[in-house]
Amino acid sequence: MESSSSKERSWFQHHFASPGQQLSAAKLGMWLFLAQEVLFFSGIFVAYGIYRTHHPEAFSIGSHLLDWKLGGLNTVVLLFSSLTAALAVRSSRIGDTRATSRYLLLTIICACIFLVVKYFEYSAKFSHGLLPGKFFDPHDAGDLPYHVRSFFGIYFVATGVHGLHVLIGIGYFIFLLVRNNQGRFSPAYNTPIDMGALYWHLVDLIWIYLFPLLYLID
Amino acid sequence: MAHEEVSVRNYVVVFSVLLVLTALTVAVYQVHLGAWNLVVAVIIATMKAALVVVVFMHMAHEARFNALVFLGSLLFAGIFLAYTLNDTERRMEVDEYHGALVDPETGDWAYGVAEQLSAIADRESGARTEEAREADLETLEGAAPAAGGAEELGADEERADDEEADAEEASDERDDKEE
Amino acid sequence: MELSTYQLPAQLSTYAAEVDWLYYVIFWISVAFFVGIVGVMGYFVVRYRSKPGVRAKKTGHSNTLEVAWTVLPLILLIVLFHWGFQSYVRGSVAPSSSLDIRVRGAQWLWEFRHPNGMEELNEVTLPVGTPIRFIMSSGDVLHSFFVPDFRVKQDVVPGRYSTLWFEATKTGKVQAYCTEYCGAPEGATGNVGHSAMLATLNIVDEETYEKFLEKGPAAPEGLSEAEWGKELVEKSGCRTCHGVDGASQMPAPNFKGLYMREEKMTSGKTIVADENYIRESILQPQAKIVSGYENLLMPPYKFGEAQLDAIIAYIKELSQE
Amino acid sequence: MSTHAESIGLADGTAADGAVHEENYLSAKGIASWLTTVDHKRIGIMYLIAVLLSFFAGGVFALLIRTELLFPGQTIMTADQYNQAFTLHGAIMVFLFIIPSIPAALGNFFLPIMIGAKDVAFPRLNLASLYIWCIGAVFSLVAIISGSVDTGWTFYTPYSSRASGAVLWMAMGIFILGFSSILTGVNFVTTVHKMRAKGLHWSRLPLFVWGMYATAVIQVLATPVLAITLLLLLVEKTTGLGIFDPALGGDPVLFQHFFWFYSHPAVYIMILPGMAIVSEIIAAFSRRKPFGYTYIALSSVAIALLGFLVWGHHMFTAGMSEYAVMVFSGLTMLVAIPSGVKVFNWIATLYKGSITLTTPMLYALSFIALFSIGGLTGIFLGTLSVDIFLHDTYFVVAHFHYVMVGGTVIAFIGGLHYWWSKMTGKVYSERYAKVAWALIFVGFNVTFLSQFVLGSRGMARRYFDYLDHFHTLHGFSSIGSYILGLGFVVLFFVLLHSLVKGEKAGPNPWNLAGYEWLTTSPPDAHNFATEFVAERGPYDYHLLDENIDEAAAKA
Repeated sequence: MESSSSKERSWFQHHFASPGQQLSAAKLGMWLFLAQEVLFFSGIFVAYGIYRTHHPEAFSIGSHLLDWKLGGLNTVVLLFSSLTAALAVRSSRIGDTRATSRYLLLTIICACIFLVVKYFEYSAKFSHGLLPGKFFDPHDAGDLPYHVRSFFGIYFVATGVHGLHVLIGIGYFIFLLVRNNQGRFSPAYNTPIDMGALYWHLVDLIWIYLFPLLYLID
Repeated sequence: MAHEEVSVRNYVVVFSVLLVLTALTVAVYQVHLGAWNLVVAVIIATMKAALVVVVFMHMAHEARFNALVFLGSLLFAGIFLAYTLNDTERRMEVDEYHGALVDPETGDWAYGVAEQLSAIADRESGARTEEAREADLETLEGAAPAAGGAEELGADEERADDEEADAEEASDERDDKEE
Repeated sequence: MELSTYQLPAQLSTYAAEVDWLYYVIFWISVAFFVGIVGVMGYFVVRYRSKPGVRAKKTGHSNTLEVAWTVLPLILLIVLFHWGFQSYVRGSVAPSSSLDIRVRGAQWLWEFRHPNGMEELNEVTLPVGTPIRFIMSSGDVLHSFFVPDFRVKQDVVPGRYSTLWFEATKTGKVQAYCTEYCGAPEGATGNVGHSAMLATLNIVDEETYEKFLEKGPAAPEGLSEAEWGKELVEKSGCRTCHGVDGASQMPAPNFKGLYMREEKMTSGKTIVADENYIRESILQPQAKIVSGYENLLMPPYKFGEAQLDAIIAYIKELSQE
Repeated sequence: MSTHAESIGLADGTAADGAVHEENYLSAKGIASWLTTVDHKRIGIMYLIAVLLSFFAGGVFALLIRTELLFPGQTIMTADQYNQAFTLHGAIMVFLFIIPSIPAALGNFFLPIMIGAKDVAFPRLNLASLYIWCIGAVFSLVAIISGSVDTGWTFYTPYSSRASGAVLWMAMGIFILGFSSILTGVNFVTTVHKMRAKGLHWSRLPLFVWGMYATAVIQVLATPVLAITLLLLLVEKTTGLGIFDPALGGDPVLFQHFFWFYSHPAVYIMILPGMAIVSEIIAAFSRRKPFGYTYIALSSVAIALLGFLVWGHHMFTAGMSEYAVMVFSGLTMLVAIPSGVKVFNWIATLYKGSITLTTPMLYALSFIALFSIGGLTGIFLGTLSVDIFLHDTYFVVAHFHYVMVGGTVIAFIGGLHYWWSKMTGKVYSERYAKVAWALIFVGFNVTFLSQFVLGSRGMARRYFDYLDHFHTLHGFSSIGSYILGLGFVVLFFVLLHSLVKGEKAGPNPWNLAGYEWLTTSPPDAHNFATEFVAERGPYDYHLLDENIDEAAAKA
């Protein structure tokens, strides 16, 4: 890998001793960023945990108001996008840039599907008055216990912040797609795709936990 | 990279295992296990998460420290949850008043929960004035088109189909205090 | 301000001595550690000042020393934790026989309610020598009830009850503070808000307390009896049903012109609304009801004698205008 | 590249006379070279200036508070203005000054040099962290100007969730400042792991690097919880979510759990860098390897990890369950042990050393004394029954000022003096710097020793006015704060004077053994003229002294 001329090695940061050191530094930096994201979402899971143990019946009623079929669909969509992200990394490592672009595009499409499904879910909720905070007014849902509003508060914060992370992921993957089509990535240098895939897998991880905890409270 | 490339087939196999586990989660949801539902759901989710981390995120070929960092963050998130629960769940155990929301003897609520009480009172009496709800509907309709079919919703079935607001009872004005 | 030692306020509750004892145990241990650390440091700095030609000795290391100054302080701290926790339990669990006083903290005032329903504002009269438990809740934001002389403190949380107990050992006035920040009114001058949210505990002996429960609190100084009556009427919510201007259509009898007016009772008899009738209608509203107001459910009010006289004086004054 | 021969290997201690126009990191001129730099040294300098400005702003609010409390009753401002003053003093000092101060300013500058690297792992991320800090500072400035942020730096709900809109701006500002801290943390952990020069295995790392590493671990793992707490507060203020506001079914004690889960590790983000600098200075001016090097290094990491278990001791009276109170008090006692180990090891380092009382050494010794008071009073507050009495009184104010000002700020100034010649290439005047130290030491102790007694006599915290029997002690405290303020002013003049008129400093003015003293001062744009290889430990003074003897013998 060292033989490539300096133009191709424009990606190499000179304060590193070797490209290997640069990649392992990037990996460690990314894992630290993922650890920070885990703790960021831990705040939401703790709020969920506290309020679910305090008001189990309100949470189960609230969860029944959610449509778990859409949630399940979203889970499958995200798992598939995780697969395509991993395949994108694999193909860019073996140098098949066309396959990489295909997989990157697939990941972006799946992420958009996820957001569209989310949009329908939200609009269904809005029309039934199940909104966060003081707008919570389930006019045609009869006598809901008071703390169902806490459930929907946490539901909207959790899925909202997660949706924001999906949005950020889409932006980054579009950036990767453009760079890949410009031929910037090669088996010697595909760190950005690797990092993007790591981030995307974490977003999928968060949803893997959010889906059963929010949608499937019996 | 040092190790040989993982074949596409491996990834697809892992993906299908993840789908099976998702289906399993939904299946377990149908079965009523009481408190165990949460435990089982979390276990299955953790198995899926472990699969994604180890295979998709190449944790197996990573430097050991990266795994330590990730598990460390889970540990600290767990500590945060455990100690906070240790507090919120174990109030009123030494002195039944200390931390109680409702007075154990007289049953009246602690002070400072006016909005909550008025909301509960509204809900019990089902009384909400017509215009307040209309106003809310406009703001919502403007915000998002009402979903087409009548979503099956909430407690009683037959109530869901008369979507229009004619049958709602009137209720006293809810004072949505603007912060 | 009365101090028990240079550092600590007077010990006026059974629990205070215990806290002070542990405070001074930790204090003297800390002084010992501090003097030791700074002393040895000072000595080394002087003894080993750099002299020309004298080289610093190569640093050795000794695991025994390291283990020593890890384990010994640990043992010391665990003992302190144990004492602290034991005494904390004694200080936080009220004896079952304690007198329950309801306390409501609100932005910048304390309201106390005795078991017989009588209420006091920013001041509470309590018997000496009996354990007293405050059952507290806040009407708006976080407050905290702190009595330095009793060494007790407990946050007053809105939406939740919290408790605090003490047993006063001496009679006299004891100062209480709010120690959880609760803001201040915009632009108001002078001492307002969190730093003005003070309360005074009048610790009195047993009989004065019994007598007090009947008589009720005295008029706050600077207010005439009628003015105090007006304040009590407004504060206790009478105005929600009773008008005072003689005109408005309020559901309950109007106070203006009420005094010495002839009223026809549901029982058919007509009586004169004199002082006894008004006092009785406040304490047991259902005893005599003027015809036409049968369906009005007035809750019984608990006022001390002095407070009843003040309300009657206010109604008299309204009737004379 | 400079051809500074002696800067490699062992400096022989004489000032580098030869090089007149040698190239260094300050040579590139022009604003653009500063604003778009990725050189960790320049970013460190820019952070230093930004951090000192916020320290000045926070200090002004502190003097306003103390002037208000000089006399009972209203002195210079109304009650809600006073509340804004102490809130802004707290928020600026904590979020804008003390958390980024040592890690981002001195840490950015010296961490790469002390591990022999050319730069931090992610230089662009480092610059991004500085810009994010600036954006956060602008948001906080908007909050300060636009109106009444009077919730205290802790933003306790339900007061903060019902307070005015300005709290929104301040919460967003601190939310953004949190990310700047996270990026610095990620950068430092990766740098220490991946960028160490050859021969620099973990047991040869300077203790400053250990301290920065432990701080960075906390910054990465704790700051996101502050971000989610402020995000939930913002969402609750705008949509009435009802997680923290009891009127809507929330639990205000839950907010305190969220807030202190970050804020207690944050106080270790503040003190660990201070300890890191003191380890360096004590070892340098006793000309010895620190006693129990591994114990000091591991106690930094122990503090970082244990720091996550003890946040409940801020909430003993908040209405927590008795079980949680017991657990937190027990664990708090554990976290006091590593701090003690460090102090004892520093003193053992002085034993049989050859001690020179330069200004940085004075600051390091006063750190040991003042931090010991801060630490020991922490034991008062960790013991349950005494904490119930002392919580939220001036005793707590004095405790954390002894740890934060007596600890971190004194160590920060000590570090500033210690590395001043290396950073700026100029020498400050020792005599006036010692005058400034004396003023600061006296002023600080007068201000806060009196507050210990105020607190133990029952004076509550955040009081705009006080009863008359507290007047004399408040008077002492206010006068002390003026002396402290004067001390800081004198200090900054001494340093500014040295910039303008100070004479040129050699690479190793005190003839020390640390790796940063091997390069020129100010250092080369890439830290070392050639590839740095660590042949000896950072504290091998005996090797250094032997070389000096040989050089003297040869000459």
